[in-house]
Formats: sequence, C-alpha cells, structure tokens
Amino acid sequence: MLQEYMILSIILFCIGVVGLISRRNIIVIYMSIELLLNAVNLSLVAISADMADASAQVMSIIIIAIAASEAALFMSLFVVLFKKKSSLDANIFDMLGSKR
Amino acid sequence: MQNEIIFAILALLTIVSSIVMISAHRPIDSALAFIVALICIAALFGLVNATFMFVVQIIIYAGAILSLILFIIMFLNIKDENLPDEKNKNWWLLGTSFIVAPFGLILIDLIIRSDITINRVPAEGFGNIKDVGLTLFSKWVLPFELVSILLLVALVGAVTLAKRES
Amino acid sequence: MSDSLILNILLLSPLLSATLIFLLNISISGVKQYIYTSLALAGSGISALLALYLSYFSYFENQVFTSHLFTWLSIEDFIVEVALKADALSSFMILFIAPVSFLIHVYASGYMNKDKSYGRFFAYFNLFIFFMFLLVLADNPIIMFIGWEGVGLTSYALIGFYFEDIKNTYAGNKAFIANRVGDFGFLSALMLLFLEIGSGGMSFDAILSNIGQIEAPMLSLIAFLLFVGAMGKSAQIPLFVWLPDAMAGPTPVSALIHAATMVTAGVYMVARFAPLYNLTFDVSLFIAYIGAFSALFAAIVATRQFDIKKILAYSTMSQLGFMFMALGVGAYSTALFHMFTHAFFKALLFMGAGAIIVAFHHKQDIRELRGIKESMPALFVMILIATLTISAIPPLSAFFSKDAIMSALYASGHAPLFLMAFTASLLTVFYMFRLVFVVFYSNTKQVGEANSKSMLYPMTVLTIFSIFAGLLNMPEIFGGNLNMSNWLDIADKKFIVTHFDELMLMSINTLAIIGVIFYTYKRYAYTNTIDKESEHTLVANKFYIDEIYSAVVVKPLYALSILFDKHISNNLIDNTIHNLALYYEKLGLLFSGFENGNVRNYALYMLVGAVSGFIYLYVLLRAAL
Amino acid sequence: MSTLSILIFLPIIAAIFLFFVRINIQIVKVIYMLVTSIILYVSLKLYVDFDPNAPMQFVEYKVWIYEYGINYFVGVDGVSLGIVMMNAILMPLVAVALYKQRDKHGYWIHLLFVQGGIMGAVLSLDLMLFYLFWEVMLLPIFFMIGLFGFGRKNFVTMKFNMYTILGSLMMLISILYIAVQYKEQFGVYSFSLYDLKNITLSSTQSILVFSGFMLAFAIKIPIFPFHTWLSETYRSAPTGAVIVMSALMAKLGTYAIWRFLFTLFNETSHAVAPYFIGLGLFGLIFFGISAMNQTHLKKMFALSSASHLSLIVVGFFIYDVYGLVGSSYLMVAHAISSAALFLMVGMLFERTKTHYIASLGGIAKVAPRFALFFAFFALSIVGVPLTAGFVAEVLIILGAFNYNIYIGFITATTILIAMLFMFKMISKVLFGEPNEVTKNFQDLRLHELFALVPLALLVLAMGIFPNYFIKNIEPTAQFYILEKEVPKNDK
Repeated sequence: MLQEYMILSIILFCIGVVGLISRRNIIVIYMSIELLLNAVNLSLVAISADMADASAQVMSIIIIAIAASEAALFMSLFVVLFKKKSSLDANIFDMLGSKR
Repeated sequence: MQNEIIFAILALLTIVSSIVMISAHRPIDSALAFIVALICIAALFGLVNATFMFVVQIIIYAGAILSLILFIIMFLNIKDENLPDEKNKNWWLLGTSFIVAPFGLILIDLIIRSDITINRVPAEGFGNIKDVGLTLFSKWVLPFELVSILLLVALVGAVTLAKRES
Repeated sequence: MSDSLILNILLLSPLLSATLIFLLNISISGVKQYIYTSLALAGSGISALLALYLSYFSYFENQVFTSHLFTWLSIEDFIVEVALKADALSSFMILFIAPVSFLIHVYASGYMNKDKSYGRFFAYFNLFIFFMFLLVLADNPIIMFIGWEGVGLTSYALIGFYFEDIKNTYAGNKAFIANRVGDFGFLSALMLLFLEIGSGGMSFDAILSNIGQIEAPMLSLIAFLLFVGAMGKSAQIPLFVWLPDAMAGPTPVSALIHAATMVTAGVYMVARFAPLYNLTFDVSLFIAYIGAFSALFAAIVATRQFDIKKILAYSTMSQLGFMFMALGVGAYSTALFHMFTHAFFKALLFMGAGAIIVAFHHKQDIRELRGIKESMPALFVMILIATLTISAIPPLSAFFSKDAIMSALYASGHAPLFLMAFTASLLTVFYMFRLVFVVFYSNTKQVGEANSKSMLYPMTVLTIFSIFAGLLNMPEIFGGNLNMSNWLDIADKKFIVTHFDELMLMSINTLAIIGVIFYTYKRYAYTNTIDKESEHTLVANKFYIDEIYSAVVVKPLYALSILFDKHISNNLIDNTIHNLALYYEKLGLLFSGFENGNVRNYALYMLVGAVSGFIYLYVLLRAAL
Repeated sequence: MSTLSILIFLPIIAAIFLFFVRINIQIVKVIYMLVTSIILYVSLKLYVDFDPNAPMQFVEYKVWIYEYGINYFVGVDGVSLGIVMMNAILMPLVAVALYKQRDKHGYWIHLLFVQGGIMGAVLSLDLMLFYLFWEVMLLPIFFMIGLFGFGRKNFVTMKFNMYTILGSLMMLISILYIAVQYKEQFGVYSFSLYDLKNITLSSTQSILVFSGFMLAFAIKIPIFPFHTWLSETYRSAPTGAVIVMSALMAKLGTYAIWRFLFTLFNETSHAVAPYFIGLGLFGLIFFGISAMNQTHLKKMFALSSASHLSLIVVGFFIYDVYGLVGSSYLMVAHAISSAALFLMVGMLFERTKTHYIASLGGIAKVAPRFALFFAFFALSIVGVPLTAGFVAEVLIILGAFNYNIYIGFITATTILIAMLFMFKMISKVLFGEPNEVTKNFQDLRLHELFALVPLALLVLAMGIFPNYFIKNIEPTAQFYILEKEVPKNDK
C-alpha cells in the first residue's frame, strides 16, 4: 500500500507545483501551497501506518497547524492586497524586482 | 482487494479534483474542487487506520481553512474584472508540467524500483486519539509548544496586517 | 693663496653675488640700486682680477691651476669629479671672458639704470658668468655640460627678460629649445665617449689620451654629435634660428651672451676636443663646410636687415662661421684667436648699438636712426673703429686673426671654402659699412640723449682692446712669433704658406675690402637708397627659414599631438574601454530582466535548477540502482 | 614597536582614531601635523641609521596566518628608502601648504590613511601583505576624488578604481598561483618574497604570472595603452590626492617592478625587457607629444608625469646599474618636483578658480615669488642641470646607450620631450601682461613658502650633490645586478 500512497503523494505534489508556478491568481497559488502540504501529509501518514509508529502522524499534525497559521496570514494578506490594488494578480506585486 | 479498489477511486478523484483546482478560472471553482480533494485525502487517511488524522483533516482543512477561504472569496466580492487576465494560463500549465514531469517521473520510478515497505503490524488502537495524543505529549512536546507559539504569532500578525490598512 | 682656492673663488664669486642679489630681490622690495650694483660688480670684478692673475701665470710660467671640489657621481666606472682645471686653453678663455664680462657689467649698470627689474637682471647676469666659468674651467665634459646647459638656461631667462611682452619669452623658448637640440647631440656624444673609453677616467686629459682606442666609425659619430652641440650653442646652420630672435633681450645681454661669450662656447668645445677632430677628417671637413655656409648665409641675410641688433646678430653668426671654418681645416688656435678679437669688437659694436638705442628711446630701425653723428661723436668714433676692425683693415686686431684664417683656408687646399670665406668677408664689410653709413652719414639730423659715463668708459676700454688685441698672436711675417699659438699648444695642423703668397693674399684682401667700402659709401652715404630697399624680398625674410621650420617641424608636431591625444588616446583606446563597460552594462540589463519581482518566476527558476540537478543526479546514480 | 611598524601603523591608527572621534577640524589638523611630523622624524632617523651596504635592513618578521605562510614581514633597502623618505617628507608639507583650504575631516583622515598604506606597500616583503596594502592605499584616494574632487568626479573615481582593481585582481590571482606552486614544490605555503623566488616555473607559466603582476603595475604607473584613466583622474582629483597619486602611488608601480618582478621572475623579466623598453620609449614620446596640446594644466602635468614614468620603466628594464640607479633617483626627483608643481597648481586654482592655461598669464609680474618657484619646479621636470632630474636622466641615458646605441638615442630625446610643452606653458601662464583673472593674484604666503622652500632646496641638493644620495641606492642596485648575472652565466 505504501508505494501507491507515495506515488499519489508525488503526483499531488507535482500538481501543486504546477499550480504554484503557472497561476497568477493568488488564491489559487495559496491553495496550491496547501496542496503541497497535503501531499506531504499523505506520504507521512502512509509511512506512519507502514511503520506502525504515530510520530509521523504527529508531524503531519504540526504541519496542519502550520498550514492553519499560514492560512490566517494569507487571508489577512488577501484582504490587504485586494483593498490596495483591487486585483488578485500576483504579477502586480513585483516591487522586489529591478524596474527599468 | 476491497481496499485497493477504494484507494484507486479515491486517488483518481483526488488527482482529478486537484487538476480542476489549479486550472479553474474562478477561485470559487478552485476552492470547491479543493474541498473534494481534501475530503478524498481525509478518506485516504482513514483507509490506513489513521482515524485521528482523518478527523483532524476533515475538521481543520475541509472545515476551518476551506470555509475561511470561501468566506474571504465572498467577503471580497471578487468580480471577473478583478481576476487576473490569464490568457496564456493553459500554456503555462502545460509548460510547467513538462518541467515538473521529469521530477515526478523519476521519483515514481525510484519508488517503484526500490523496496521501501516494512509492513509492520500495528498494535491495537493505532492511530486513534489516545495513541497520537500520547506520542504528541511525550515525545514531541517541545515542537508542540513551539507550534502553539507560532500560532499565536500568526494570529497577532494576521490581526495587525488586516488592521493597518483599515 | 693656493692655486685651488684662486680657482674656487674665481668660479664661486659670481655665484655668490648672484645668490645674494637674488635673495635680496625676492625677499625685500625697494632695495637701493647701488647695493645691487656694488654686489654685481664685486662678483664679476673679483673674478676678472683673478682671471688676469691666472692667465698671467699661465702665459709666462705655463702654470696649470687645478682644484678638486667634490665627487659629483660615482657609480661603478662612471666617476664624475667636480674638478676645475685652468690649463692654457681655459686660461686663455677666461682671459677674455672675465674682463669682457666685467666691462659689460659696468656698461649694464648704466644701460639698465632705473629699470624696475634691475636686481633680477644682475642676478641672472652673474649666474650666467658662473655657468660660463664652469663651462670653461671644468675638467671633465660632464661638468662642462652642466655649465653648457646652465648658460643656455640663463640665456633663456635673459632673452625673455622683459616678459610682459610674451613675444620675448617665445624668443627665449626658441633659443632654449634650439640649444637643447644641440645638447641632445652633445649629451649623446658624452655617453658614447664614456662607454667607449670612460673606464680610463672622464677628465679631458684621460679622454683625449685614450681616444685612439675608439674605432673609426664610432669616433666619427662622436665627433659629429659633439659638433651638433656646438651647432646649437654657436648658432650654425641648421640650428641658428634662435640667434636673431635672441636680440629681444636687453642689449648688454646680446653683447655678453650672444656675441662675446656663450655663442663661442661651441668653438671652445671643438678646440677642446682637437685631438678627436684631428682623427676624423670627414667630420672636420663637414664642420668647415657648415661654417662656410653659415658665414655666407648670415652675411647675405645681414645685407638686407634693418634692425640694428639683427644686423649684428647675423654678423655674429657669420663670424662664428669663420671660426668653424678654421676649426674644420685644423687651424684651432687661429679660430680661437679670431674668437678672442671677435669678443672685443663685437661686444663693442653691441654696446655701441645699445648706447644708440638708449639715446633714442628704444628705436632700433636704422632707417629711423639716421644722422646721429654730430650728437654723439665719441660713439661714432668707437663704432667706426669697431667696424673697421670687423672689416679686417690692417693693423687692427681682426686683420691678423681673419687673415690667419684666410691663409689657413688657402693653404688647406679647399678652394670652395676659401672662395666662400672670401665672399663672406667682403659681404661683412658691405653690411657693416651699410649700417655705419646709413646711421651716421645722412642729410637728416637727430639729437638723442647723452649716454652715461658708465656706458662709455667700458666701451673705450674695449676700443683699445679691439685695436691692439692682435698683438697677442702676431704672425711671423710681421716679426711676431705666434705667442698665443705657442701658449695654447693645441694640436694644430701646420700650414706652410710662403711669405710671398701670404703677402699677396693680404694685399688682395685689403684692396678688395677698401673697394667695397667705397662702393658702400657711394651707395648709402647721404642717399636714400636704404629707404628703397624692400622688406619683402627673399633675403630680407631670411630665406623664409623660420616659416620653413614652422611648417616642417612645429606644425607637424602639433598635428601629431592632436593625433596622439584626441585620436589615439581618446577615440581609440578610451572609447574602446568605455564601450567595453557599456556592453558589460547591456549584458547586465539582459540578465536583470529575469529578476522582475514576480516571486512565482523565481520559483520557476528554482524549479528548473532543482529539476535539472535532480535529473543529473538520477543519470549519475542510475547505474548504482 | 620597531621603526618600520611605527611608520606603517601610526598613520593608520591615527586615521581610524580620527574617524571615530568627531572633533574640531583644527584639532584634526594639529593631530595630522603631529603624526606626520613624527613619521618624518622617524624616517629621518631611519635614513641616518641606514647602512648602504647591507641588503635588507630593519627587517621585522611576525607570524600572522601560520597555516598559509602569510606573515608580517617588512624591511627596507636602497630603493624603498627613497619612497619612504618622499612619503614622509611630502605629507607634512602638503598640510603646511593647504591647511587653510581644506576644512573637511575626511580630507585629512584619508591623507593619513593613504600615508600608512603607501608605507606598508613599500616596506612589505610578503606578497599577501603587499597586496593588502596595495589595495588599502587605493580606497582613500577613491573617496577623496569622490568627495572633494572637481567635474565629473563620481564617474572618474569609479573608472579609476575599476581600472586599478582590475589590475590588482590579476595580481592577486598571480600571487595565489605562485603560492600554490610553491606549496606543490616545497610542501608548505609561503607568501614570502624570498621563499617564492626559489620556485621553478615553466616559461609559459612564468610569462602568464608575470603578466598578471605587470598588468597591475602597468595600470598604476601607467604604461602606454593603460593610461586613459590618468588625465581625467588627475583633472578631477583634489590637490592632496593628485600629489599622492603622481608623487607616490605611481612610483610604487615602478618600485614594485623592481622589487617583485625582478626578484621573482628574473629570466622572464630579461626575456620581455625589450618589449617593455619599446613600450616605455613609445610612451615617453607619446605622452610628451600628447601634452603639447593640452589646455588644462593638470592634464598637461598628468601627461608629463606619465612621460617621465615611462622613462623610469625604461631605466628599470634596461637593467644595468646606471639604469636602475638612474630610475630610482628619477622616482625620487620626479616625486618632489611633481608634488611641488601640483601643489602650486592647487594654489593657482585657489586664487584664480581656473585650471586653463589660456585664461592665465602675467603672473610673474604680480607674483614674482610664485613665478620663481613655479618656473623652478617646471624646469626641474624638464631636467635642467643642478636639479635632481638632470642627474637621473643622465644616468638613464647612459644606461640606455650601454644597452644599445639606438635605444640610447631614443632615450636621449627625453631632454627634448618635456621642453616641448613645458616652455610654452611657462610662457603662457607666467609671462605676458596680467589679465582680468590674474591681476589680483596674491603672491606666495608665508606658510606656502614654508612648504615649497624645503622641496626646492631638496631638488637643488639632489642635483648638486647627487653622490651623497646615490651611495644609498647604488649597493642595492649592484646587488640586484649581481644576482641577475648568475643565471645568465649558467645558460
């Protein structure tokens, strides 16, 4: 069972990465990040089951906690950014770049 | 055998809903697709007896986080003109997939080729609240406390961020 | 007094007085004029007295004075001592340099009277004498070269003395640059000389005794280069251009530096290296021809000049040409003898010209100075005597010296040289009497200011010298015994001329001269011929030599300068460098496009990198799996 | 602390101290004078105690970074002595001449810093130490031009620095390369000059490493194709920086050729000498003729400096005792003269606010003392007798004739080259009638005289009694010549 779980986790992770990079909508980007975390969680839980050890599940609980706090921050960021530019386009927020 | 069939269905459902999630134009569609994916993942947790994880996944992800997302999407009242103009979205998706594909394929290849399963027989009550709780508060108590601090920080951060602008 | 002390005082007293005057002049304003005068006269007077003392012992007792001051340089074999040596030749040189300098000092104290730069003038003047003594008394050519350059430097300062008119300083620049071209040759020759035989010592004695060790071509090269130095200093073709312009300086300067002393340094130097030139006939002959061309060229140009000082300047160049002719055919003491007499009469002529210029408020054009005989009779007499002397009328001093040159040229068998010299000497008579007749014999009358006594007394002394200086080297034919030649004891070539030939030569020469005087009298005295002479002929414009030099040397140099600076440095090299920097910047812009602030793009780059690293690792490790 | 360490570190420590302590500018100047005077005193003592016949003296050796053989290793010999003395003499005089003009802390702090840096670079015998100081002395100049310069100062200072650092980096690579080679051949790391000269390199390696060093020095000097930073930089730099650059830093480039290239790569230096003689002679004439057409005083003097520095390079590469001694003498002589000239140009600018030759004139009439000193130093650059430059030029010309008669003739043109522009410049600046700009020209003030008179006396003394000075240089040169001839005979 572990191998299948792992393969599924890899596929989900890849999909997450694709979404993360190719989409400009920040909400979708956020959800892609969550998908990455879920992919990792999936493999952790699978390993935990395979090894009959709860530690890996604890790790995924911690990851979920982190994801929750991330969610809180992201949501407030969405609000702030949307209020400022009234757009969800990630390309607008490029102040870090070297503008010519 | 039964488990394998359930797994195959769930896996397919997860992958399809994930793909829908990253390719949907409107965020609300994505979020709905994402809920499907998350619930499927929770089901996959349950399939390997991780009952506590199953519950947590449903409550926190599908319950709390996703509802928060939906709430925000509705709260912001996003209209079509607020959405980014993603003309080349599909090309981007395709291109990125081609870049990521080798990564995934190689990993899958490695997984298939190597024998990583241990198949230890779980004890009674594995994966329920008691088991996980004991591990959490004995072996992992320090990370747990740290995470609580992190949550506090995130809370304060979110409040200040949202408050400053309003 | 010990010998060396005398030499040292002789050398250093002008330097000391120059330094004192200089310090006074630069630090305190409003010093009384007589302080400068007494300092300057003390400096040159002491050395003049000592020079006479020195020459006396040298002449009668063949005494050689030496003095060793300190070691200038000592690196391996290159040992240069600052040593002074007054042998016969040096004593002979200071015998006329020091007294003439002193007399011109006295004269200058009158000429420069009330000038605001009185102190500065005498500081330079004494400094010049110091360098001239150093040049003449130095015991080795390197120290001589220092003196040689030093006189050039002071000459530069004195030509540009009235620096308010920038043209004067340009004349000074020209003089120094032309001199330096000569010095380039001189210095190169010295270096070669040292490398060939320098390990035997750099004193003149050592060099001249070792000179036989040098191979012929190198010896000729050295001799030629030395002569290049002489060309510059003694204003011979082709480096003569500075001398006419040098007349921009005050007249005492022209008298002392550009007539009597500095310009003769070239003659002295060639005479000093006589043993060298005796071994190099080709170079000697070259010298003789350069001298002949210079003499003839200068004489021709002088016939159409109007500036009284320019006429005298060309005359100086011409007379120097005579000396070089004599040097070239090997009659060294004859050349020196002419230099000796020339110093007196040419100084006298310049001082006379200066007296006229002062009297008539700095008018220098002979057309404006007509008919001044009555107002200054003493001056007229002295200038007339000097003119007769330069024309070589017997029994005045230059008669003996010029005649000796003529007979040496005649006996040497170089007919072209002799003919050129003869023509030049007749032209000399022509242009000198043209000057005299135009200025003094005229229908118009002018009255100028009276000259001060301090100007006239030195001239009187010089007049006496001009008349009698010839006695020093009376040829056998007049019952003399060539005292000076015997004293100097230079490796002269001996020319055998029969008494009949010599007498014939003299009489023809004298007759021709008298004929020319009459012709000139007819042409210029009490007539307006001079006003009809155009200023725009080829001759009056000095054959356009200055313009040719400017077109051939100066303008191409400036063009080259622009080429080097603007085109090569700026356009070629610097622009290449700037363009390199520019392209580098462009390349930077190309890459900065990647850094556009879109974090997901950064993630893409990261991903590409990670994936390619991943693939690489996979390929690498595939075998192990 | 021993003599050499005082020379190196006292100015640097003082500079750092002044940097952190913000005090009154007057006190800064007093401290500057005090420190440079102490340095001058110590240097004079060094000069008196110096033994001409010993090879390397006052050597100090302290282990610094043991594992890599990088040590604090300093010493002085006949060549470095000249630059040390110049550095010690010029710095206080610059302050004496300029103290009224500059009321910025940084100016004096940077000058102190650069003094220490130059001392360090001259005295160090360890290549890493040398590289360190070589870069250290660059920085204050960078800031001085940038902060106190004229015109397009930012561009110019960037260009100058990038140019110089390009060369320095090549040198660093070369240093590291030979250190690694040493490790391979002898088993330990060492950056000491005397250890590194024992390594054997193939001719290709040797030439590559040589070029790395040479590029750094050629840019600093500058030799012909690397000169384009020069005139713009000199034009923009403030007086103090120009003096440091022309009188000391450029000389360091030539000094380093002798100290490092001739010691480390003696055969290669011999092999490439003809090219550098050619380049030097070309530069001598090229810069001299380029200077003829300059309208800006500082640019003209910059090119004049370059011309003389090319001559110094020629003197070194002809490589006999006359050339070496002559070049080292010219280094010192030219340092004094050019420092004095740039100082006077600074005074000129302070009074007239112009650097252009065409707008000046008639200064001799209103300011005779200024004119006297200006003409004197200009003539000493030309190399008239009784000035130090003359002695040096005679020696270099002698060496060149000894090398080859044609080279000799071309080298001898040096006595013509400088005249081409110098005399016309003197005429235009000093002579003629005073114009609007110069009619109120103030003559030299007392403190300026205090700065210039010692320099003038030094130039005269070095020209009249050269033997007294040269006897300190000559044994060192002889020592190098002897050392060079050994491998020559082996072949």
